[in-house]
Amino acid sequence: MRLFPTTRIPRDLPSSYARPRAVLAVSAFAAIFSLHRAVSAFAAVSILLRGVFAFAAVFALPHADPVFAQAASESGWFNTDRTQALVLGIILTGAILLYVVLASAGRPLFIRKIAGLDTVEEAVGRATEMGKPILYVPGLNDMDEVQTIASMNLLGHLATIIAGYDSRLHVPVRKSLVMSVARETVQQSYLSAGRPDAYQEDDIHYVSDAQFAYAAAVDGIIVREKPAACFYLGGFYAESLILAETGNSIGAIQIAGTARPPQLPFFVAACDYTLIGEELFAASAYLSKEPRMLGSLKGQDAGKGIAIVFILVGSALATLESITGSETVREVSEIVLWLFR
Amino acid sequence: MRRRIPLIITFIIGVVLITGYFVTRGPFNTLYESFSDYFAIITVFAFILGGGSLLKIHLKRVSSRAADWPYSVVTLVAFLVTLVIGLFKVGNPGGMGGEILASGSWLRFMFDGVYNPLSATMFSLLAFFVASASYRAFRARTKEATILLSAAMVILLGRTPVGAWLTAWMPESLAFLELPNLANWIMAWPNTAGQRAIMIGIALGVIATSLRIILGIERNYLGRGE
Amino acid sequence: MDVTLMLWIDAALTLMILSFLYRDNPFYKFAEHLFVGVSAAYLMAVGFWDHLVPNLLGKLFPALMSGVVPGAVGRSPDYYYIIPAVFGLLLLTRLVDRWAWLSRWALAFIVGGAAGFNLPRFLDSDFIIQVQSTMIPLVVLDASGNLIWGASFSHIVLVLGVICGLVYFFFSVEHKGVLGHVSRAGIWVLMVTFGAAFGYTVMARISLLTGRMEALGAWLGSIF
Amino acid sequence: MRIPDSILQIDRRIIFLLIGAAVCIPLLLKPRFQDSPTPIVQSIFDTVERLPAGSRVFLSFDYGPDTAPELDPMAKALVRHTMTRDLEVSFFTLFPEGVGQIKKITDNLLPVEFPDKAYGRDYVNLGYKAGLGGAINTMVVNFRTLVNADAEGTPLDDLPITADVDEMVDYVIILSLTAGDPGLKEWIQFAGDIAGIPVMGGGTAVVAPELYPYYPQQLVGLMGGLKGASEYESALVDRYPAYRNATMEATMRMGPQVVTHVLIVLLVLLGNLAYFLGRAGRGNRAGRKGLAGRTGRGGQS
Repeated sequence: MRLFPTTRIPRDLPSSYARPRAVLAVSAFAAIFSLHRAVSAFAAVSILLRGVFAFAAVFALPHADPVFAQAASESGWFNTDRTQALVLGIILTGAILLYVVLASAGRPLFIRKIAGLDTVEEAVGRATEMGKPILYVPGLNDMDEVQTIASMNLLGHLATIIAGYDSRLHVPVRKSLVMSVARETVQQSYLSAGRPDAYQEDDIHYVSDAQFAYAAAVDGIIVREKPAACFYLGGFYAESLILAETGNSIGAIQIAGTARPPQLPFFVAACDYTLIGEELFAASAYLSKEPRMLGSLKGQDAGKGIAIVFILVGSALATLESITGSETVREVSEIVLWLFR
Repeated sequence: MRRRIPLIITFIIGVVLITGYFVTRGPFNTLYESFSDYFAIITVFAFILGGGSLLKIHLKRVSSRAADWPYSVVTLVAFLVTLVIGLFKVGNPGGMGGEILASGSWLRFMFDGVYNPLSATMFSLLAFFVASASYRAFRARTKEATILLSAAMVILLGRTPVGAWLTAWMPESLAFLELPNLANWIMAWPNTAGQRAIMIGIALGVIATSLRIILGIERNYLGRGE
Repeated sequence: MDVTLMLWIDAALTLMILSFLYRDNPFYKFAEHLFVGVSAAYLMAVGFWDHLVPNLLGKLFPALMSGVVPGAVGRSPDYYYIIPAVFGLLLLTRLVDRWAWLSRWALAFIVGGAAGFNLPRFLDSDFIIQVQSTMIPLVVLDASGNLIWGASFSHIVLVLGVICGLVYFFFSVEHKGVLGHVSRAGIWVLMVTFGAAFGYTVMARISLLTGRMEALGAWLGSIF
Repeated sequence: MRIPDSILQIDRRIIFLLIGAAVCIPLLLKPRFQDSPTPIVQSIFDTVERLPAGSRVFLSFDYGPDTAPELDPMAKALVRHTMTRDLEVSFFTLFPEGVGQIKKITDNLLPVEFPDKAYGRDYVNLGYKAGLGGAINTMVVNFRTLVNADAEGTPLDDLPITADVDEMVDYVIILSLTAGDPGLKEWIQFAGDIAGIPVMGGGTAVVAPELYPYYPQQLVGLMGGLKGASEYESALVDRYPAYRNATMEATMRMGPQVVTHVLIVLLVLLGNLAYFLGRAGRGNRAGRKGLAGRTGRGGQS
């Protein structure tokens, strides 16, 4: 999200999939029947099967074993408090899987512009021109957070671009594990870009596990190396503004993104572009334009659609109940809204 | 082989943990509940890689007399001294069995005397940076920026007694427009709406990304290509 | 440790970091490098004694660790903990070029674990419960059935705000026409959120500085 | 250079200097700004008021010295309130540094202000448990596997206050003072939502906005930052005037807050004024920040 819009960048993708939400479900099911046209149907089916197996495992394993099943009926192996979560989980993951399958079957998918990501190439080019490095900060979280994994995936894409430009990529990290993953990712990106020689292992280095020691060191790097572009992508805490303000003071292009809501306002205020929450997870799909990734993004949209529909129905029923005070409405809404307890 | 096995490991552990969330006991549940523990243990192994990287970078700077190399000596000495103090519990009144941060131990001194003031001061730099950032960013350039700025101003004033004083003249019927009330209303309603939309979006992002990881669609973290 | 000495060290380090606000300088560089060295080693040592010793060595070899880990005496080994030990060791294969590829197994374990651990958690707390808390009546009546304008308005703002915000995040549909307007409103909701959260946070940041200034005050007080 | 331009491109070090002065001067002069509680804070106070004497309360100090200036006043106000109401309090922390914060209460505040309250009977320190959110999960599933002794190693069964505590649900309410992860959010996710124990507490002004969405369904009440603390103090003083002099810590610290907040608002107004004057002078062209016009933004600004 960009606070201060500049020139519009033309969309480079067809909008063939921009249909009203209402027909979405119908078209999705219709799409299944057109699967036979798919060239890569086999790959698609294998993904679906894996997905089905994953959830079959969740469902069946405790019951498949007769001993398990008996124990389950006696003392409750399945946590019944989480039935709704299971059902909704199946619906959401089912929707995501469905679109992944459709996408890999060759269905064209539209993705809206995500401000900031179109600038990546420009920022890298500018750094090369100025002969300055690019700073990538993967956040404070360790590999046990999904947003750090998302950040590593983005680092991979970025490294591929940078490898083509011949500028230096500097990645100071707070967690040793993240360093390991980052090195693996960047090395492979340089390799696949045909520039294994440009990979410098020591440019991806561990600093300190302490939040503010890390912030102090990265601040030092910013003022001394004066990177042309700073990327802050991952899970950030209070240091977000310390880094972004220091980066701003040296005039670097700054692109940030985090799924830690408390830090979003500071990035929005101090950076040129900010990926807000879910946009961080979508960025990988956006940059790779890989059909299966775009498909899963569409599945996420279906999830938002489900959320919106339930919010509307739930509020409508609650309103009706509050106005009429009717017992019947309450019972109906309890049945309709069972999924959300 | 080198690539398939990691993907299989990811798939199995992912499915086992999800199962563990819904199953109340047995090996699945044990794994779900112990994951944080396991993770913390593996992290300690990773320290060897991290510490190695730290030593290598700074030793290299010292040996090549790179710019600012004397400061690398500071890091090296501080690191090694603290590490020895910490791992061997030097000066710990309870010896090797004593609590790691027992008061009077040398590590405790490192924490209270060095770590703490440095950490707190770095943190406090934010007081200056919120001011410089708001001065620069809160300009009514676009409609969006104006909304951002207005919300921030209402909260800034409403969070202090000055806000109450500024709008105390308002008649009783307009009490909801008094700055502290307006600030609380913004926090409780529009702010909640925005936070919720962001949270729901993030939840979906996490679900989809996790699923892509478990199914092996997203595998950049293992390195791309082969 | 001598209280006066502590006050002096505290004040000196505080001033060194604050000097960064003027510009980068040797004092800041010294403090920064000292901080990195001390904190990295400190957290490694704490990690070793807090996690590795009680949670791994204490679980696998309770008898051996009885002197160091309280409560380990007489406990039988918990063999589940071989799992992190194996993956931890696999991670270290990175140090040997020939076996470095094995470290991917450890990364796969961690990444798969992170995905499996977080998926249901976010589904439950951040998806289901947040949607559920937004299902509120748009019309609020008091006990005698009269409309409460203020509360009703607040509820409508919340419900519409969440929906507009969610529409902003739609990725696979072009934001034009009605959807474009709704998504624009969504951006405004997000802007109010960010402005509010920014303004709200200023207080915490000032508190931190107040704390540091009080420490400096204590140091000055000890001199004069 | 025109005046509006020089205001817009003011050296940020001047702003830093102003902020420094705005914090230091009130610290020296110590002005007092009285506050009154808002509903979200009042709700915590009322809940504590309503609990019958002897109710078991779980108070988690999920913060370290970094955020103590904001959260300590809340801790003190809550401890004073719960002790006055004769509730039985178990102290706990999910932060390793939280141990020191609990000690400040049990060593300095309780023996002095509540000499008749006894350790092990009226309050207990359950100490620090690692495992972040997972620790809460474990406590909810099986409390005693994680917590079987107090911080000193005394078995829970040997302490009258905890002898009957077998499960997390034996506590009527969970209070957390939150500085980040883990904190109230995790208490809500793993204990409140799952075991149905009411959760409330306080957070730094940074984490509080993220917690508002949980109120009032999943979170009974919330003290946000120093302001929340000062509101709780004023609620406490209203009800128990004896605390008028003892519990004004947060209220005292509000001085620098008021001045800096007003300063920032004035700076933003000044910036906007200069921006509009400058824009009028240049025929509305300037002001859009974009990659093309960025180069002039470098250096000290």
